[in-house]
Amino acid sequence: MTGPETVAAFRTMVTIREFENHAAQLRNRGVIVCSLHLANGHEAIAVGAHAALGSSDTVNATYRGHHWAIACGIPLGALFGEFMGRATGVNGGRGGAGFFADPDHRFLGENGIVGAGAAIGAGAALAARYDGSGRIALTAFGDGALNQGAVHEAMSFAAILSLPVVFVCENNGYAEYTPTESMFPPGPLESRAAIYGFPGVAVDGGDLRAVRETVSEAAARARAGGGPTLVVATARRLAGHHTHDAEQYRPEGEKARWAEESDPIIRLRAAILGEGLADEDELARIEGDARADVRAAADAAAAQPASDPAQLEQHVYG
Amino acid sequence: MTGPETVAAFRTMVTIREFENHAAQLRNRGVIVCSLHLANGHEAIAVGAHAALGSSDTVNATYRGHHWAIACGIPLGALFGEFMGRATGVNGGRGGAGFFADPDHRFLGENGIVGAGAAIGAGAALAARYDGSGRIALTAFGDGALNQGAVHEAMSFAAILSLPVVFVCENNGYAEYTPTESMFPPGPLESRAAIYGFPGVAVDGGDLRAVRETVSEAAARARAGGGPTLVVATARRLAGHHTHDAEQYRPEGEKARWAEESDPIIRLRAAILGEGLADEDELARIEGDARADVRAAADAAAAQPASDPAQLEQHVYG
Amino acid sequence: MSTAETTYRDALNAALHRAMHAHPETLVFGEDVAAPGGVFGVTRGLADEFGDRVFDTPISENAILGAALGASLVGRRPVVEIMWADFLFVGLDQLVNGAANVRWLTEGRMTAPLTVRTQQGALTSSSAQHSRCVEAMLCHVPGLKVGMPSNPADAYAMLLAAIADDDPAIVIEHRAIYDQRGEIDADAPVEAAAGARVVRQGADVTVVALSRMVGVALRAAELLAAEGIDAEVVDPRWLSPFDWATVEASIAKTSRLVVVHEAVRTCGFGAEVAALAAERGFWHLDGPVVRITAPDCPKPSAPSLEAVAIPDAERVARGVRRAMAGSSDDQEST
Amino acid sequence: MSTAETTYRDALNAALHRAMHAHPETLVFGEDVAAPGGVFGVTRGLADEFGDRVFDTPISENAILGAALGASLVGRRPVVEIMWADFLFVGLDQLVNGAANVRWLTEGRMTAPLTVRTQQGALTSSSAQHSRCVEAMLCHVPGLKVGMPSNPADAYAMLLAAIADDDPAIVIEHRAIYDQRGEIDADAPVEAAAGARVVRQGADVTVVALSRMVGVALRAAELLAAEGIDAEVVDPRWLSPFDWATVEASIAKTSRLVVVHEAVRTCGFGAEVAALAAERGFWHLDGPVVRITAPDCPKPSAPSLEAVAIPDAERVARGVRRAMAGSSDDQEST
Ligand SMILES: Cc1ncc(C[n+]2csc(CCOP(=O)(O)OP(=O)(O)O)c2C)c(N)n1
Ligand SMILES: Cc1ncc(C[n+]2csc(CCOP(=O)(O)OP(=O)(O)O)c2C)c(N)n1
Ligand SMILES: [Mg+2]
Ligand SMILES: [Mg+2]
Repeated sequence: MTGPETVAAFRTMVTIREFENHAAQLRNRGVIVCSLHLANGHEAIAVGAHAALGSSDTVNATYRGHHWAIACGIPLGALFGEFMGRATGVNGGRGGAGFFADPDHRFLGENGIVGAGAAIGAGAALAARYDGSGRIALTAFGDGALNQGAVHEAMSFAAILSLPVVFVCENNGYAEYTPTESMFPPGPLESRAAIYGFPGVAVDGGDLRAVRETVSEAAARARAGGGPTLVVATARRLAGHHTHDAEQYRPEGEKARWAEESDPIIRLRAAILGEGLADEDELARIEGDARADVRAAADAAAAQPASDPAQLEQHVYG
Repeated sequence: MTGPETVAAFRTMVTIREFENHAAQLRNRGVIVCSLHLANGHEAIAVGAHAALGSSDTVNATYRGHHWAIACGIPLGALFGEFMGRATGVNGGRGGAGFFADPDHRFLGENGIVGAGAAIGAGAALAARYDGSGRIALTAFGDGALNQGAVHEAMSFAAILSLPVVFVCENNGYAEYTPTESMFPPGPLESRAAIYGFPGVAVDGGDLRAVRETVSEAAARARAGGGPTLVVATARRLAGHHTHDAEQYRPEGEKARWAEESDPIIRLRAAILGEGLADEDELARIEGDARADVRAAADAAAAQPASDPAQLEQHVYG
Repeated sequence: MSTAETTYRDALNAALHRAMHAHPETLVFGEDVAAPGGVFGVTRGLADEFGDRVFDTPISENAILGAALGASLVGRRPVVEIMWADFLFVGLDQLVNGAANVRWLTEGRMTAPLTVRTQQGALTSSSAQHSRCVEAMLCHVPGLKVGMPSNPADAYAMLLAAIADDDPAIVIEHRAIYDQRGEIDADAPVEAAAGARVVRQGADVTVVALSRMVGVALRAAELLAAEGIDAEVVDPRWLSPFDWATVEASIAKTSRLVVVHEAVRTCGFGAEVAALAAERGFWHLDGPVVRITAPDCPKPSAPSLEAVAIPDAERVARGVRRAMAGSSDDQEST
Repeated sequence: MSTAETTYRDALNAALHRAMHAHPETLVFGEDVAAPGGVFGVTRGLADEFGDRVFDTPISENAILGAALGASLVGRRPVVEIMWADFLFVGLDQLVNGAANVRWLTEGRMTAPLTVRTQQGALTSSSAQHSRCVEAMLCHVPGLKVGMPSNPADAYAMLLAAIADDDPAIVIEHRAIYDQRGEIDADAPVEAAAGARVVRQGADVTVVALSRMVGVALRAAELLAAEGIDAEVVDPRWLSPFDWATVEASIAKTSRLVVVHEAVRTCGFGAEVAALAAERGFWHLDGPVVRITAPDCPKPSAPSLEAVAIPDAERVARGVRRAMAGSSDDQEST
């Protein structure tokens, strides 16, 4: 990643964080009603992975997918509009924060069903085999999803067909209120890939450039006909499972400690400064701009008309 | 296994083979209408495994489950009656050859849905944890079932709860018309157990005593609180997938070669003679008796009344 | 009789506590049901009180349902939570092809006394993958019992009935009424898992309403009373087996039928009620049956859309007026 | 017009060939569909002709349906086989929570042009886990199209229509009629995936019959003709979207309605037809609707049981007589 690319990625990561925090505030204020699964702590995964993709590659993700959506370039206003139930939302307010899609940004969708997206990603990769596009598909899911039969089937299916897909497992230490380690045997999750016969690799999901590097390799392998890769990207969930999670199950102080130790944005910021890719002023300006953009997008979205009830039954069939 | 036990097991294996062959004939003659998934070549797996179980342990299996049913002690007449649609069938003719259960013989049932039985077996093992019985559960499924999400979930579930269950995968080289090797990456299937954190072991499913030994170890581990084991027992499917399978997908001569090389009954017969556990006369007598028993059971079943249509809607609810 | 005022949520919780005491073979498991007490708090306190009879599972609905089935075959009485009814579709096989067949297959020699607790319905923008109403699909599977409690007392009594029942039963809670308060009778004998209830007597029209729609129908009945229309409201409580006799007795009196549910219209449970009316109740009817349901589209997130997707008292009242007028025009019925 | 006599099986096969030629983006996959040509022979020859556009998959229905969905979102037109409708229950999520929502969610900006071929119904002791009729459950999911061809011509035309259609469509074949012969019009333009057909004109009673029951209803109509009862038989062909107008026009003429299907009674598609009749068709009806269906129990294996579980012409005829008599007594209707 070049310096400017890294700084641009920083900006996207800050935008994601500002977006999520602002969305959470709007939900507290009742401007957003639907439930929100924030990606705080996951930013480097989506931004790093997306930086490794080509312009025709597709992405699909879970309900915890705003970071992917923003990395894919879906306008903030379209997202806020979706969350607020506005006609101008990316899906006209139909899906809300946990279930939207945008073909214009090759974002095949969030999915509220744990594990369901993996086969959809495999299917997108399957399609790529026939259209000469050289396209690959990236599909993201959580650690908990590895216990879902659908994910097993998707990986097995992709392996047998040697599909150009990158499975990105965002291991954030929890599945809702359940610690990951209580639902898996000891040992690294990426080693599961062995039973499918494709590589499984771990990456520090808080390290933007490591993620980009790892996903680049996986994407190159896929594009070259080498089949799938499972990338397990460790993240620290710096928010609740969703915006109405009291987090009583969390060890005292864990979140604060994680935020301090391993906030991917703080880490990237320090690296940028340390490597002289940008100076403090520039980063502060970026942060200010990102915040301003987020607020402007939210304000503009709030001023849009609500989704039109008269349209509710449109588009069920073609 | 003592000599008499081995000879008794031989008798059960021969009975299974005679039963299956006779059932196939009856189906050809239209006396049996339902489809049959024969266990020819799988006999040593059920008989060897069952010999390793205690009297309160449970078994459940797939549509290819007659060998398990007979090993569990379900009377031949009750099975024939079931296949023939007789009121005296083990389930009154309701389920047919691919879906029956018998609590009196701790046989929790065949299952016509590939992979569905694994979780049911795990559940039976779960129950055992609470009743002080020291009971374990054995659940059998085919190689193809390993690609079914349900089996993945069942193994993961059993592992996390450390349930006393033995997963027996009968690897017979095919899933319907598809060779096993075309649907799995190279490498031994039992190595899949690693991702669940429990042992996976292979055994020659044509070798009665090896199966008994392997399942004994797995059962002892389960009973001692050591959790599940995956036993992959290699079998040679010496019949079609079912009784109306033209087997065009099979390499020329494969079945005949397999029958010659590795018929588990022929192997056990030779071993018994070689080790002097019984002589030719005794084995011939056993074979004759088994055949006679099978025929007598079939004839008796055929003479029973058909399932009573007036009862069809009984027992939907209690 | 020891009655106590409580919420729908706590009524369910009290039923679980009582069942765990009454039946030592009862187990409770599912995702986040043990230490966290369930994401909606229904299983709170059970793990503390009953130890390893209450436990969390991996995110594996097929295994949860399949293990419940297996355990139920050998002496346990599992009560499992499927967090949202929408998630049944990854594991429905174990109920449809598994549990539902056990008693029938074995001519009653085996039973599968398991209970599935789940919740459904729309609430605060829950959207297409988190508010589907699945009752009609389950009622199309003979062998399953299906109940939908509409109030705290029924939440308590019906969950207890489901657990005590030796057949596989699905109790579908409604998320939007977890905080609704009402009296429960904590010492009442355990009921059978069957039976509708007339929740409002009326002479002019029968309104059969499911789950949360019972409350909506009762409010509609108030609106209509002001106009001189006297609606009888029937809560089926158990949809499978269905207590048609109670509905028939009502339409024998009123000659008019309106069915209200939150599920989409086509092939919803309202179709079955209307069909029974068209068959067995035909000679009672003085005019067309009216179905008031969600429209035939996915459930939306936007509050402006959700507001029109879910029937409210005004819409039910309009439907009743149409029924009274004998109108076959259902343009507005969804 | 180039008509040819062929079987239902081969009609489906011809449709697949034509679609693969017409739409280069068509893929065919599923278990044993490539080299073996499908366990019922419907996909024979496709792999030879279309190479890697036809392939076998692991036994992974969720992945099959999910991959079909994913591929359909980015330009492919997958046609997947779910070998038996009973097996849908391990992967239904991808249709219900996935494919059905795509067009609606994105306001038409995305579509999921996939086709699921499956087969159902009872035949030679296929038993509880291999003969469930699932159409009503699928029709309760807005966004899915559901068709049930009852003869070779429709098998051909409807499968082509489903594949060409940009919405997710499920074509439910009936295993018992794969060998039925009939004419197909191999060059006819591709139809829309909609529309019922009156397959026998009649004045006295409307019999709506699904799939294999269309043939049964036609035989019943012959029996009844001998008694002077002139039955009109309607084949809905597509259940979702449903062509109510054709049924309504028929009952406007006959004033009597009988619905026949092989699925169990409660919450079957017959309930929807009867409900529409009770709503929109009420003033046309001169007597109760009659449903002739499988009884509300699992499908049995024993031939003696199977014979009574599946409606036959005699039973349909009795139901029609009951409808003509205006009898509400449905003791014998299943
Ligand atoms: C099939 C299914 N089961 C259960 C749920 C409820 N649920 C939503 S999120 C979640 C936890 C998922 O954990 P993980 O996969 O680690 O993703 P994370 O939320 O941590 O990003 C659960 C159980 C669901 N949405 N779908
Ligand atoms: C969920 C499901 N999918 C597909 C089928 C159809 N089917 C029946 S047997 C079979 C092959 C199973 O192969 P394997 O697990 O190896 O068992 P085997 O028949 O070889 O004993 C298939 C695909 C089914 N019964 N259930
Ligand atoms: Mg997680
Ligand atoms: Mg096999």
